[in-house]
Order: sequence, then C-alpha cells, then structure tokens
Amino acid sequence: MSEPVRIQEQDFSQDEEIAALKASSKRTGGIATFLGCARDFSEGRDVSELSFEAYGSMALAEMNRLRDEAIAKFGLLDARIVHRVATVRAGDNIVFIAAGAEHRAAAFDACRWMIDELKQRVPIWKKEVTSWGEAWVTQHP
Amino acid sequence: MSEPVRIQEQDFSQDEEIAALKASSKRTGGIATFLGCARDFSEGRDVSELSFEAYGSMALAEMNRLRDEAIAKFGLLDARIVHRVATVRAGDNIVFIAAGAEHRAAAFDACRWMIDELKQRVPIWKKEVTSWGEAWVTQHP
Amino acid sequence: MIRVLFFGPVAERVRTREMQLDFEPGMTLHDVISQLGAQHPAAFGIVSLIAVNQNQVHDKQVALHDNDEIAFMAKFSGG
Amino acid sequence: MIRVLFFGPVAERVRTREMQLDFEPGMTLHDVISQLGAQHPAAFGIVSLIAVNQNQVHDKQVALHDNDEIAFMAKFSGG
Repeated sequence: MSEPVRIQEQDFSQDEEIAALKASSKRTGGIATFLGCARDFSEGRDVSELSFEAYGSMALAEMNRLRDEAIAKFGLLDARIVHRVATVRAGDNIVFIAAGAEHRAAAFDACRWMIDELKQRVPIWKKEVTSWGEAWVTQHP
Repeated sequence: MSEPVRIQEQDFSQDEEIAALKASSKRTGGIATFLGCARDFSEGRDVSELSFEAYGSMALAEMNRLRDEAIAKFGLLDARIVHRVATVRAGDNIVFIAAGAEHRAAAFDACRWMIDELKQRVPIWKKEVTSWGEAWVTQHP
Repeated sequence: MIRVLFFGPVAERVRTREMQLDFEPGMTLHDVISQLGAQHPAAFGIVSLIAVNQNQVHDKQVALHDNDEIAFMAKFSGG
Repeated sequence: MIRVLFFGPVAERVRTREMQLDFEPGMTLHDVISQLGAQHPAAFGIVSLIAVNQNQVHDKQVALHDNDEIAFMAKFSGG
C-alpha cells in the first residue's frame, strides 16, 4: 500500500487512492476528492506545459502535518494528499486530495480546507511554458 | 464513452469517469468529486447490506435536470452523476458525482450542491439489511 | 387505463409494485388517492410525493388522462 | 558550514540552487540575508518565506548553528 502523503513525478490512479483510503475504515460513508489538473488557458495565454519544483523534505513534512491537522479538525477517518513534481501538459494531473468521513459534510469541508492550505503552506513552485516563453508563477511578497 | 448521467447495477471506475470528464474540456483546472459508499455502521446497528431501488425513468430524468442545472448555476465545464441500484456491502460504492470547472471553488460548490439535491429530488430508496432483519429507510412525511 | 406504480417501502406495504385502474372521464388524482388510500392506509401513510407521468404534482384535483402513469412515493433515501 | 538553498523563481535569479557559507560563531539569519541580499537583490526582492532546517522563521535575529540549512523562498504556487 502506498503512503497516504506523497510527492512524486509519476501520475497516480484515483481508483488506487480511493481503494487505499477505504481500506483504512469500514465506517467511511462519504469521500470527497479534489483533483487539480493543468489547463491550457491561464490569464489569456496558451499554456503548453507546466513544470513543478518542490523543496522536497519541507514540502513532504508540511503535507503530512496538513493531513494530520485535517483528520483532527474535521474528524476524518482518513485522508490522502499526492502532489506531482514533474513537467505536465494540458489535462495532466497535478494534485490529488481525498478526505474520507462517516458523513459527507466533514469530507467536503476537509477536502476544501486541505487544498486551500496546501496552496498557502507547501513549498512547491510552478513554471508556465507558454507560446511566449517560460515564466515562474510569482506574486511579489 | 459512457453517458454522463447513469443509473446502473454494476460498479464504476473513478479513473474512467474522470477521464471522460476531462475529455470534454481542456480548460478544466479543478475537479471535485463525491463518492458515497456503504458504511457498516448506521445508528448503532450493524448494517451488512444495503439494497437500492429506483423509479428508473423519473430518477434518470431528474438526475439529468440536476446536472444541467449545476452546469448552468456554477458555470461548470462538465459534470457526471452515477448511482448504483444494486445490493451492496460495507465499503461498496453507491453514488459518484464529479464537477469539473476552471477553478476549484465552483467545482466544490457544484459537487456539494448536486449530492444535496440528489438526496432530496431523485426517486431512489434504500433498504438496510442488519443483524435484526431488513428495513426500508423511511422518514414519515 | 391508469397505471399506478409503487416503489420501495410503499410497494412493500401495498404488497404490489404496479396496479391498473380503469380510466373514467373526469377522473382526478384525488379520486385515485381516495380509492387506494382507503384500501392501503399503512402504505399511503408514508407517501410524501406523487408524480404523474414522472413529474411531481402538488394539486390533488389535477385531472387525469387515459394512459397516465401515477407513482405514490415515500421520502427518497438514495445517495 | 551553513547550507543555503534556492528554489524555482529565486534559484533562477540567483543562478544557483545551493550555496555553502562558512559558519561563524554568533552568526544570525540577518547576517546571511545582508550578505546574500546585497549580492542578489533581484532574487531577494521576491523572497517571501525563509525556513531554517525546514521550519519557517519570522525572526531575522535568530542565531544560526553550524550545519543549519536555510531556504529563501518565493511565494508558493503549487496545487
């Protein structure tokens, strides 16, 4: 069984992630997931590729903390977070988050909280390759 | 490609549903899903099986309306709704809803709205088989 | 002819899933409810939605037409 | 020795992903920022988070220790 929190280059299977999540508790009644994928349209420019880079050790530690916090805060039965660090094209998977709970409200709330927090807290950066060239996605601090 | 709204006895694959959803638009950046599955614990009793029955023609029409409404209301790029009508055991899949949008907020809002509405509006009934016997899940009107 | 459908908990109490009633000109939904409700009070006690031709109806005085399909349904519990 | 790491947009502007600085007793994070910031103003202009040993630090007066790992990071853009 794969780890519930991973940073990896290769793609993942939702069926496998959900099977692993379900295996942790027979009490799971609702599973909310979020899948982020590469769009070919970003602020008016054609994005042909996205490339990700992570501060691996810190990112993985932060994702594990995030999962632990979500399980405690929302009373989840289990949760999984997978982020790819790779060069991807339009339609490719980037990030997958799953939250399993007895009832759906907690699963939805936790899943949304995890992706919002991940974007704020996990040291991963994205570079867009467009028809104009390539550029890191930066916002001035 | 399978229909985006289905009532079926057999199980479904999330990977296949997500692939079909993505195929409808390259602009999809976020996909929120909900998977409802059978719990072995319901109000203190051990539930060993759940059995579903639908008013098939009306249920399918209502699920299609629900999908159309969600796409319009939340500006989705695509959505899928699959409900099994079968006898299932703990851990088995019951219902799957997926909402694809350019950004995650609309995908989450729409996914949650669809499962809430489905439970209110779609003529499907559930029977619980417990160690005490079997009983339709009814609430007096 | 009017086709009457029952599902799940209602079907269990009526002990059938389908009935056929003769259509009579001027017949309303209320006439069907009165007739079947008297015969199956336990079943009709849990009816909370009625559909005619797969559309929910609230007005029991609605006129029926030959070949209409009526469903008497308990509160939904899918999902 | 202090290990300094750069990622993504910061690494691109510094033109390297890693540097090593000699550790000196009494050295603070502020000393490192002053030294590197003067050499790489464009890179440090987009730094919005600093981690020491993989934990975010807000206090630039924090004392460093030999073998510490410092990362100067731009705003995250994962997910």
